[in-house]
Amino acid sequence: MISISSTTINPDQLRDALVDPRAGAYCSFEGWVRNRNEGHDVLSLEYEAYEPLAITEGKKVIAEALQKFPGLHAQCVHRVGKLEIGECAVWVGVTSAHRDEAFQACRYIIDEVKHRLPIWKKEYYVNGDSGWVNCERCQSHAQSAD
Amino acid sequence: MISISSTTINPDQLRDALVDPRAGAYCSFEGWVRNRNEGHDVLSLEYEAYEPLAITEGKKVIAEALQKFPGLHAQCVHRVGKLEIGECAVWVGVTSAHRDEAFQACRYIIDEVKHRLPIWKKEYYVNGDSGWVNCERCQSHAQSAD
Amino acid sequence: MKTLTVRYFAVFRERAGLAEEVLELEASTAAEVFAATRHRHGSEEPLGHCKVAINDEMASWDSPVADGDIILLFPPVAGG
Amino acid sequence: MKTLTVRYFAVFRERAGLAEEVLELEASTAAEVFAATRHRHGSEEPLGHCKVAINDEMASWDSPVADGDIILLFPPVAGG
Repeated sequence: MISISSTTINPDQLRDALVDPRAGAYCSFEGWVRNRNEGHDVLSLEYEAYEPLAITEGKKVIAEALQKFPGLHAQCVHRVGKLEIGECAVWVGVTSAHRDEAFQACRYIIDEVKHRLPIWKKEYYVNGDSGWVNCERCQSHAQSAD
Repeated sequence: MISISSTTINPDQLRDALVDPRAGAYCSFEGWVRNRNEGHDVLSLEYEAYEPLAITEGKKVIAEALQKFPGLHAQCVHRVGKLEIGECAVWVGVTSAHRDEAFQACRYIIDEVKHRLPIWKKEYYVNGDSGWVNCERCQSHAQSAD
Repeated sequence: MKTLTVRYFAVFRERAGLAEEVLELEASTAAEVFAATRHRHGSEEPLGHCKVAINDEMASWDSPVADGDIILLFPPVAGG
Repeated sequence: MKTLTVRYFAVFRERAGLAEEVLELEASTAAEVFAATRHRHGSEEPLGHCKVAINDEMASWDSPVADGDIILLFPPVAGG
Protein backbone atom coordinates (compact mmCIF):
# COMPACT_ATOMS: atom_id res chain seq x y z
CA MET A 1 0.00 0.00 0.00
CA ILE A 2 2.70 2.50 0.99
CA SER A 3 6.44 2.28 1.04
CA ILE A 4 9.50 4.44 1.54
CA SER A 5 12.26 3.89 -0.98
CA SER A 6 15.87 4.95 -1.02
CA THR A 7 16.26 3.95 -4.68
CA THR A 8 14.75 5.19 -7.94
CA ILE A 9 10.98 4.83 -8.20
CA ASN A 10 9.86 2.71 -11.15
CA PRO A 11 6.34 3.92 -12.13
CA ASP A 12 5.95 1.32 -14.85
CA GLN A 13 6.41 -1.60 -12.49
CA LEU A 14 4.20 0.01 -9.84
CA ARG A 15 1.43 0.55 -12.37
CA ASP A 16 1.51 -3.07 -13.46
CA ALA A 17 0.94 -4.18 -9.87
CA LEU A 18 -2.45 -2.40 -9.86
CA VAL A 19 -3.83 -4.17 -12.92
CA ASP A 20 -7.27 -5.69 -12.31
CA PRO A 21 -9.85 -6.91 -14.83
CA ARG A 22 -12.53 -4.91 -12.99
CA ALA A 23 -10.56 -1.66 -13.38
CA GLY A 24 -11.74 0.79 -16.02
CA ALA A 25 -9.68 3.71 -14.76
CA TYR A 26 -6.13 4.25 -13.61
CA CYS A 27 -4.94 7.60 -12.31
CA SER A 28 -1.38 8.26 -11.25
CA PHE A 29 0.45 11.22 -9.82
CA GLU A 30 4.17 11.81 -9.58
CA GLY A 31 5.97 14.58 -7.79
CA TRP A 32 9.17 15.46 -9.63
CA VAL A 33 12.11 17.48 -8.37
CA ARG A 34 11.95 20.76 -10.25
CA ASN A 35 14.64 23.30 -10.84
CA ARG A 36 12.94 26.19 -9.05
CA ASN A 37 11.02 26.57 -5.82
CA GLU A 38 9.70 29.83 -4.42
CA GLY A 39 12.15 31.90 -6.41
CA HIS A 40 15.23 29.81 -5.72
CA ASP A 41 17.23 27.87 -8.31
CA VAL A 42 17.31 24.36 -6.95
CA LEU A 43 20.26 22.06 -7.58
CA SER A 44 19.08 18.94 -5.75
CA LEU A 45 17.19 17.95 -2.68
CA GLU A 46 17.12 15.50 0.11
CA TYR A 47 14.16 13.80 1.75
CA GLU A 48 14.18 12.47 5.25
CA ALA A 49 11.37 10.31 6.59
CA TYR A 50 10.60 8.78 9.91
CA GLU A 51 9.66 5.51 8.34
CA PRO A 52 7.64 3.72 11.08
CA LEU A 53 5.15 6.57 11.37
CA ALA A 54 5.24 7.46 7.68
CA ILE A 55 4.08 3.92 6.94
CA THR A 56 1.40 3.91 9.67
CA GLU A 57 0.04 7.29 8.60
CA GLY A 58 0.32 6.44 4.89
CA LYS A 59 -1.75 3.30 5.36
CA LYS A 60 -4.44 5.36 7.08
CA VAL A 61 -4.45 7.87 4.22
CA ILE A 62 -4.86 5.14 1.61
CA ALA A 63 -7.62 3.40 3.55
CA GLU A 64 -9.45 6.73 3.90
CA ALA A 65 -9.09 7.44 0.18
CA LEU A 66 -10.52 4.07 -0.84
CA GLN A 67 -13.39 4.50 1.58
CA LYS A 68 -14.29 8.05 0.53
CA PHE A 69 -13.91 7.36 -3.20
CA PRO A 70 -14.52 3.65 -3.62
CA GLY A 71 -11.72 2.29 -5.74
CA LEU A 72 -10.04 -1.03 -6.26
CA HIS A 73 -6.37 -0.54 -5.45
CA ALA A 74 -4.15 2.33 -4.36
CA GLN A 75 -0.47 2.55 -3.73
CA CYS A 76 2.06 5.19 -2.80
CA VAL A 77 5.84 5.23 -2.77
CA HIS A 78 7.90 8.09 -1.34
CA ARG A 79 11.59 8.52 -1.95
CA VAL A 80 14.15 9.38 0.70
CA GLY A 81 17.77 10.44 0.31
CA LYS A 82 19.37 12.74 -2.21
CA LEU A 83 17.47 13.45 -5.44
CA GLU A 84 18.47 15.31 -8.58
CA ILE A 85 16.29 17.56 -10.79
CA GLY A 86 13.73 15.50 -12.71
CA GLU A 87 13.76 12.56 -10.33
CA CYS A 88 10.49 11.18 -9.02
CA ALA A 89 10.06 12.01 -5.33
CA VAL A 90 6.64 10.50 -4.82
CA TRP A 91 4.36 8.26 -6.82
CA VAL A 92 0.66 7.56 -6.28
CA GLY A 93 -1.44 5.16 -8.34
CA VAL A 94 -5.13 4.30 -8.05
CA THR A 95 -7.39 1.97 -10.00
CA SER A 96 -11.17 1.95 -9.90
CA ALA A 97 -14.14 0.95 -12.02
CA HIS A 98 -14.81 4.55 -13.10
CA ARG A 99 -12.59 7.55 -13.55
CA ASP A 100 -14.11 9.91 -11.01
CA GLU A 101 -13.08 7.77 -8.05
CA ALA A 102 -9.59 7.20 -9.45
CA PHE A 103 -8.93 10.93 -9.85
CA GLN A 104 -10.39 11.85 -6.47
CA ALA A 105 -8.68 9.10 -4.51
CA CYS A 106 -5.34 9.87 -6.16
CA ARG A 107 -5.68 13.55 -5.35
CA TYR A 108 -6.72 12.83 -1.79
CA ILE A 109 -3.73 10.58 -1.22
CA ILE A 110 -1.11 13.02 -2.48
CA ASP A 111 -2.68 15.93 -0.58
CA GLU A 112 -2.78 14.04 2.69
CA VAL A 113 0.65 12.48 2.23
CA LYS A 114 2.12 15.95 1.86
CA HIS A 115 0.45 17.22 5.00
CA ARG A 116 0.44 14.29 7.38
CA LEU A 117 3.42 12.02 6.84
CA PRO A 118 6.59 12.70 8.84
CA ILE A 119 8.71 13.48 5.80
CA TRP A 120 10.98 16.49 5.42
CA LYS A 121 12.60 18.09 2.43
CA LYS A 122 15.88 19.96 2.37
CA GLU A 123 16.67 21.94 -0.76
CA TYR A 124 20.18 22.63 -2.00
CA TYR A 125 20.37 25.81 -4.08
CA VAL A 126 22.56 26.77 -7.01
CA ASN A 127 23.99 29.64 -4.93
CA GLY A 128 25.35 27.21 -2.33
CA ASP A 129 22.64 27.76 0.29
CA SER A 130 20.32 25.10 1.55
CA GLY A 131 17.09 25.10 3.52
CA TRP A 132 14.38 22.93 4.98
CA VAL A 133 11.10 23.48 3.13
CA ASN A 134 8.15 24.84 5.17
CA CYS A 135 10.49 25.64 8.04
CA GLU A 136 11.05 29.34 7.59
CA ARG A 137 9.17 30.12 10.75
CA CYS A 138 10.97 27.59 12.89
CA GLN A 139 14.27 28.65 11.34
CA SER A 140 13.74 32.35 11.92
CA HIS A 141 12.49 31.75 15.42
CA ALA A 142 15.46 29.51 15.95
CA GLN A 143 17.76 32.32 14.93
CA SER A 144 16.03 34.92 17.08
CA ALA A 145 16.14 32.50 19.99
CA ASP A 146 19.94 32.30 19.79
CA MET B 1 -0.15 16.35 -28.59
CA ILE B 2 -2.77 13.79 -29.59
CA SER B 3 -2.58 10.63 -31.60
CA ILE B 4 -4.66 7.63 -32.58
CA SER B 5 -2.89 4.32 -32.29
CA SER B 6 -3.75 0.89 -33.63
CA THR B 7 -1.05 -0.74 -31.51
CA THR B 8 -0.50 -1.17 -27.76
CA ILE B 9 -0.09 2.09 -25.83
CA ASN B 10 3.20 2.34 -23.95
CA PRO B 11 2.61 4.64 -20.94
CA ASP B 12 6.20 4.50 -19.82
CA GLN B 13 7.56 5.86 -23.07
CA LEU B 14 4.83 8.50 -23.29
CA ARG B 15 5.58 9.68 -19.76
CA ASP B 16 9.27 10.08 -20.53
CA ALA B 17 8.43 12.39 -23.42
CA LEU B 18 6.84 14.86 -20.97
CA VAL B 19 9.90 15.20 -18.73
CA ASP B 20 10.85 18.83 -18.11
CA PRO B 21 13.16 20.32 -15.43
CA ARG B 22 10.45 22.89 -14.64
CA ALA B 23 7.89 20.18 -13.95
CA GLY B 24 7.06 19.44 -10.32
CA ALA B 25 3.92 17.45 -11.04
CA TYR B 26 2.92 14.73 -13.45
CA CYS B 27 -0.62 13.38 -13.60
CA SER B 28 -1.68 10.60 -15.89
CA PHE B 29 -4.93 8.85 -16.61
CA GLU B 30 -5.53 5.59 -18.40
CA GLY B 31 -8.81 4.06 -19.47
CA TRP B 32 -8.61 0.28 -19.30
CA VAL B 33 -10.95 -2.26 -20.83
CA ARG B 34 -12.84 -3.78 -17.94
CA ASN B 35 -14.73 -7.03 -17.76
CA ARG B 36 -18.15 -5.53 -16.99
CA ASN B 37 -20.11 -2.59 -18.28
CA GLU B 38 -23.65 -1.67 -17.29
CA GLY B 39 -24.41 -5.18 -16.11
CA HIS B 40 -22.91 -7.02 -19.07
CA ASP B 41 -19.91 -9.35 -18.96
CA VAL B 42 -17.55 -7.93 -21.54
CA LEU B 43 -15.22 -10.16 -23.54
CA SER B 44 -13.44 -7.56 -25.64
CA LEU B 45 -14.15 -4.34 -27.44
CA GLU B 46 -13.42 -2.45 -30.55
CA TYR B 47 -12.82 1.25 -31.03
CA GLU B 48 -13.42 3.07 -34.25
CA ALA B 49 -12.26 6.64 -34.78
CA TYR B 50 -12.62 9.13 -37.54
CA GLU B 51 -9.01 10.12 -37.29
CA PRO B 52 -8.86 13.49 -39.12
CA LEU B 53 -11.50 15.05 -36.87
CA ALA B 54 -10.42 13.15 -33.75
CA ILE B 55 -7.00 14.77 -34.14
CA THR B 56 -8.38 18.25 -34.85
CA GLU B 57 -10.77 18.11 -31.92
CA GLY B 58 -8.19 16.49 -29.65
CA LYS B 59 -5.73 19.31 -30.33
CA LYS B 60 -8.39 21.83 -29.37
CA VAL B 61 -9.13 19.97 -26.15
CA ILE B 62 -5.47 19.90 -25.16
CA ALA B 63 -4.97 23.57 -25.98
CA GLU B 64 -8.03 24.45 -23.89
CA ALA B 65 -6.78 22.36 -20.98
CA LEU B 66 -3.37 24.02 -20.94
CA GLN B 67 -5.00 27.43 -21.14
CA LYS B 68 -7.54 26.85 -18.37
CA PHE B 69 -5.06 25.10 -16.06
CA PRO B 70 -1.65 26.41 -17.05
CA GLY B 71 0.62 23.44 -17.43
CA LEU B 72 3.77 22.61 -19.30
CA HIS B 73 2.98 19.66 -21.54
CA ALA B 74 -0.02 17.48 -22.23
CA GLN B 75 -0.49 14.50 -24.44
CA CYS B 76 -3.22 12.03 -25.27
CA VAL B 77 -3.22 8.75 -27.18
CA HIS B 78 -6.39 6.84 -28.05
CA ARG B 79 -6.42 3.27 -29.26
CA VAL B 80 -8.46 1.96 -32.16
CA GLY B 81 -9.14 -1.60 -33.21
CA LYS B 82 -9.86 -4.68 -31.13
CA LEU B 83 -8.87 -4.60 -27.44
CA GLU B 84 -8.89 -7.29 -24.79
CA ILE B 85 -9.75 -6.94 -21.07
CA GLY B 86 -7.04 -5.00 -19.24
CA GLU B 87 -5.68 -3.23 -22.30
CA CYS B 88 -5.19 0.51 -22.24
CA ALA B 89 -7.78 2.24 -24.45
CA VAL B 90 -6.75 5.82 -23.78
CA TRP B 91 -3.83 7.51 -22.10
CA VAL B 92 -3.54 11.14 -20.95
CA GLY B 93 -0.45 12.68 -19.38
CA VAL B 94 0.11 16.23 -18.13
CA THR B 95 3.08 17.94 -16.53
CA SER B 96 3.00 21.28 -14.71
CA ALA B 97 4.90 23.18 -12.06
CA HIS B 98 2.32 22.37 -9.37
CA ARG B 99 -0.05 19.48 -8.87
CA ASP B 100 -3.37 21.28 -8.99
CA GLU B 101 -2.98 22.19 -12.65
CA ALA B 102 -1.75 18.74 -13.59
CA PHE B 103 -4.78 17.03 -12.02
CA GLN B 104 -7.28 19.49 -13.43
CA ALA B 105 -5.86 19.57 -16.95
CA CYS B 106 -5.67 15.78 -17.04
CA ARG B 107 -9.26 15.46 -15.91
CA TYR B 108 -10.43 18.08 -18.37
CA ILE B 109 -8.74 16.31 -21.26
CA ILE B 110 -10.20 12.87 -20.57
CA ASP B 111 -13.69 14.29 -19.95
CA GLU B 112 -13.69 16.28 -23.18
CA VAL B 113 -12.06 13.51 -25.21
CA LYS B 114 -14.86 11.18 -24.18
CA HIS B 115 -17.56 13.65 -25.15
CA ARG B 116 -16.22 15.42 -28.19
CA LEU B 117 -13.96 13.20 -30.25
CA PRO B 118 -15.51 11.14 -33.05
CA ILE B 119 -14.64 7.79 -31.50
CA TRP B 120 -17.02 4.89 -31.04
CA LYS B 121 -16.88 1.78 -28.91
CA LYS B 122 -18.42 -1.58 -29.69
CA GLU B 123 -18.56 -4.11 -26.89
CA TYR B 124 -18.51 -7.86 -27.43
CA TYR B 125 -20.21 -9.73 -24.60
CA VAL B 126 -19.58 -13.11 -23.07
CA ASN B 127 -23.08 -14.23 -24.12
CA GLY B 128 -22.26 -13.65 -27.78
CA ASP B 129 -24.08 -10.32 -28.18
CA SER B 130 -22.42 -7.09 -29.10
CA GLY B 131 -23.43 -3.46 -28.95
CA TRP B 132 -22.33 0.07 -29.63
CA VAL B 133 -21.91 1.98 -26.37
CA ASN B 134 -24.14 5.04 -25.83
CA CYS B 135 -26.24 4.03 -28.80
CA GLU B 136 -29.21 2.42 -27.14
CA ARG B 137 -31.49 5.19 -28.24
CA CYS B 138 -30.39 5.17 -31.84
CA GLN B 139 -30.48 1.37 -31.83
CA SER B 140 -33.97 1.12 -30.37
CA HIS B 141 -35.26 3.83 -32.69
CA ALA B 142 -33.52 2.04 -35.49
CA GLN B 143 -35.38 -1.14 -34.63
CA SER B 144 -38.73 0.58 -34.28
CA ALA B 145 -38.11 2.32 -37.59
CA ASP B 146 -37.70 -1.01 -39.37
CA MET C 1 -31.01 19.43 -56.13
CA LYS C 2 -27.58 19.13 -54.59
CA THR C 3 -25.03 16.40 -55.04
CA LEU C 4 -23.89 15.41 -51.54
CA THR C 5 -21.54 12.73 -50.33
CA VAL C 6 -22.87 11.22 -47.10
CA ARG C 7 -20.60 9.14 -44.87
CA TYR C 8 -21.86 6.85 -42.12
CA PHE C 9 -19.85 5.89 -39.06
CA ALA C 10 -19.94 3.07 -36.52
CA VAL C 11 -23.50 1.88 -35.86
CA PHE C 12 -24.79 4.07 -38.69
CA ARG C 13 -22.44 2.39 -41.13
CA GLU C 14 -23.42 -1.02 -39.86
CA ARG C 15 -27.10 -0.28 -40.23
CA ALA C 16 -26.69 1.36 -43.63
CA GLY C 17 -24.52 -1.51 -44.81
CA LEU C 18 -22.29 1.01 -46.51
CA ALA C 19 -19.73 3.62 -45.45
CA GLU C 20 -20.45 6.28 -48.03
CA GLU C 21 -22.81 7.15 -50.83
CA VAL C 22 -23.36 10.03 -53.19
CA LEU C 23 -26.91 11.34 -53.16
CA GLU C 24 -28.98 13.92 -55.00
CA LEU C 25 -30.96 15.72 -52.29
CA GLU C 26 -33.11 18.82 -51.83
CA ALA C 27 -31.65 19.31 -48.32
CA SER C 28 -30.59 22.80 -47.26
CA THR C 29 -29.29 21.94 -43.74
CA ALA C 30 -27.39 19.10 -42.10
CA ALA C 31 -30.57 18.17 -40.22
CA GLU C 32 -32.38 17.70 -43.52
CA VAL C 33 -29.62 15.41 -44.78
CA PHE C 34 -29.96 13.42 -41.57
CA ALA C 35 -33.73 13.15 -42.06
CA ALA C 36 -33.41 12.23 -45.71
CA THR C 37 -31.04 9.36 -44.89
CA ARG C 38 -33.01 7.98 -41.95
CA HIS C 39 -33.74 4.78 -43.89
CA ARG C 40 -29.97 4.22 -43.84
CA HIS C 41 -28.78 5.23 -40.33
CA GLY C 42 -32.07 4.45 -38.58
CA SER C 43 -31.74 7.18 -35.94
CA GLU C 44 -34.77 9.28 -35.05
CA GLU C 45 -33.14 12.17 -33.29
CA PRO C 46 -30.64 14.40 -35.07
CA LEU C 47 -30.63 17.00 -32.31
CA GLY C 48 -29.91 14.46 -29.60
CA HIS C 49 -26.54 12.94 -29.01
CA CYS C 50 -25.51 12.54 -32.63
CA LYS C 51 -23.04 14.89 -34.29
CA VAL C 52 -22.40 16.07 -37.80
CA ALA C 53 -19.39 17.34 -39.68
CA ILE C 54 -19.30 19.02 -43.06
CA ASN C 55 -16.14 18.75 -45.14
CA ASP C 56 -14.13 17.60 -42.13
CA GLU C 57 -15.27 20.40 -39.84
CA MET C 58 -17.61 19.85 -36.92
CA ALA C 59 -20.93 21.51 -37.74
CA SER C 60 -24.33 21.99 -36.15
CA TRP C 61 -27.58 20.51 -37.36
CA ASP C 62 -28.75 23.83 -38.75
CA SER C 63 -25.54 24.38 -40.73
CA PRO C 64 -26.29 24.90 -44.44
CA VAL C 65 -25.11 22.31 -46.93
CA ALA C 66 -23.86 23.20 -50.39
CA ASP C 67 -23.56 21.28 -53.61
CA GLY C 68 -20.53 19.00 -53.45
CA ASP C 69 -20.31 18.93 -49.64
CA ILE C 70 -19.26 15.83 -47.77
CA ILE C 71 -21.59 15.22 -44.81
CA LEU C 72 -20.28 13.00 -42.00
CA LEU C 73 -22.97 11.49 -39.78
CA PHE C 74 -21.69 10.53 -36.34
CA PRO C 75 -23.67 8.43 -33.88
CA PRO C 76 -23.20 9.18 -30.15
CA VAL C 77 -19.51 9.09 -29.37
CA ALA C 78 -17.97 6.85 -26.72
CA GLY C 79 -14.26 7.41 -26.52
CA GLY C 80 -12.12 6.61 -23.52
CA MET D 1 10.73 13.94 37.57
CA LYS D 2 10.27 11.72 34.53
CA THR D 3 12.89 10.04 32.44
CA LEU D 4 12.01 10.82 28.81
CA THR D 5 13.77 10.03 25.55
CA VAL D 6 13.47 12.96 23.15
CA ARG D 7 14.16 12.51 19.44
CA TYR D 8 14.76 15.39 17.05
CA PHE D 9 14.08 15.21 13.31
CA ALA D 10 15.26 17.10 10.24
CA VAL D 11 15.91 20.79 11.05
CA PHE D 12 15.42 20.11 14.75
CA ARG D 13 18.13 17.44 14.70
CA GLU D 14 20.44 19.74 12.77
CA ARG D 15 19.94 22.57 15.23
CA ALA D 16 20.22 20.32 18.27
CA GLY D 17 23.34 18.69 16.87
CA LEU D 18 22.01 15.35 18.06
CA ALA D 19 19.26 12.94 17.10
CA GLU D 20 18.22 11.77 20.52
CA GLU D 21 18.82 12.37 24.19
CA VAL D 22 17.51 11.07 27.49
CA LEU D 23 16.32 13.81 29.81
CA GLU D 24 14.99 14.12 33.33
CA LEU D 25 12.05 16.51 33.06
CA GLU D 26 9.11 17.77 35.11
CA ALA D 27 6.94 17.90 31.97
CA SER D 28 3.40 16.54 32.09
CA THR D 29 2.41 17.16 28.45
CA ALA D 30 4.07 16.95 25.05
CA ALA D 31 3.90 20.75 24.85
CA GLU D 32 5.94 21.02 28.02
CA VAL D 33 8.58 18.69 26.59
CA PHE D 34 8.70 20.89 23.52
CA ALA D 35 9.12 24.00 25.66
CA ALA D 36 11.76 22.38 27.88
CA THR D 37 13.87 21.43 24.84
CA ARG D 38 13.57 24.77 23.04
CA HIS D 39 17.31 25.39 23.50
CA ARG D 40 17.80 22.29 21.32
CA HIS D 41 15.22 22.52 18.50
CA GLY D 42 14.99 26.32 18.52
CA SER D 43 11.31 26.49 17.53
CA GLU D 44 9.02 28.93 19.31
CA GLU D 45 5.68 27.54 18.38
CA PRO D 46 4.63 24.03 19.43
CA LEU D 47 0.99 24.57 18.43
CA GLY D 48 1.90 25.78 14.97
CA HIS D 49 2.92 23.51 12.16
CA CYS D 50 5.05 21.15 14.17
CA LYS D 51 3.87 17.68 15.18
CA VAL D 52 4.63 15.31 18.00
CA ALA D 53 4.50 11.56 18.44
CA ILE D 54 4.72 9.58 21.66
CA ASN D 55 6.03 6.00 21.51
CA ASP D 56 5.57 5.88 17.73
CA GLU D 57 1.98 7.13 17.79
CA MET D 58 0.97 10.54 16.55
CA ALA D 59 -0.09 12.64 19.54
CA SER D 60 -1.35 16.12 20.26
CA TRP D 61 0.49 18.78 22.19
CA ASP D 62 -1.72 18.35 25.23
CA SER D 63 -1.16 14.57 25.33
CA PRO D 64 0.23 13.48 28.71
CA VAL D 65 3.73 12.07 28.90
CA ALA D 66 4.70 9.27 31.24
CA ASP D 67 7.97 8.11 32.70
CA GLY D 68 9.92 6.16 30.09
CA ASP D 69 8.06 7.64 27.07
CA ILE D 70 9.83 8.37 23.81
CA ILE D 71 8.85 11.81 22.50
CA LEU D 72 9.39 12.47 18.79
CA LEU D 73 9.57 16.13 17.83
CA PHE D 74 8.69 16.76 14.19
CA PRO D 75 9.27 20.08 12.43
CA PRO D 76 6.75 21.10 9.72
CA VAL D 77 6.48 18.25 7.22
CA ALA D 78 7.10 18.66 3.51
CA GLY D 79 6.56 15.41 1.71
CA GLY D 80 5.80 15.04 -1.99
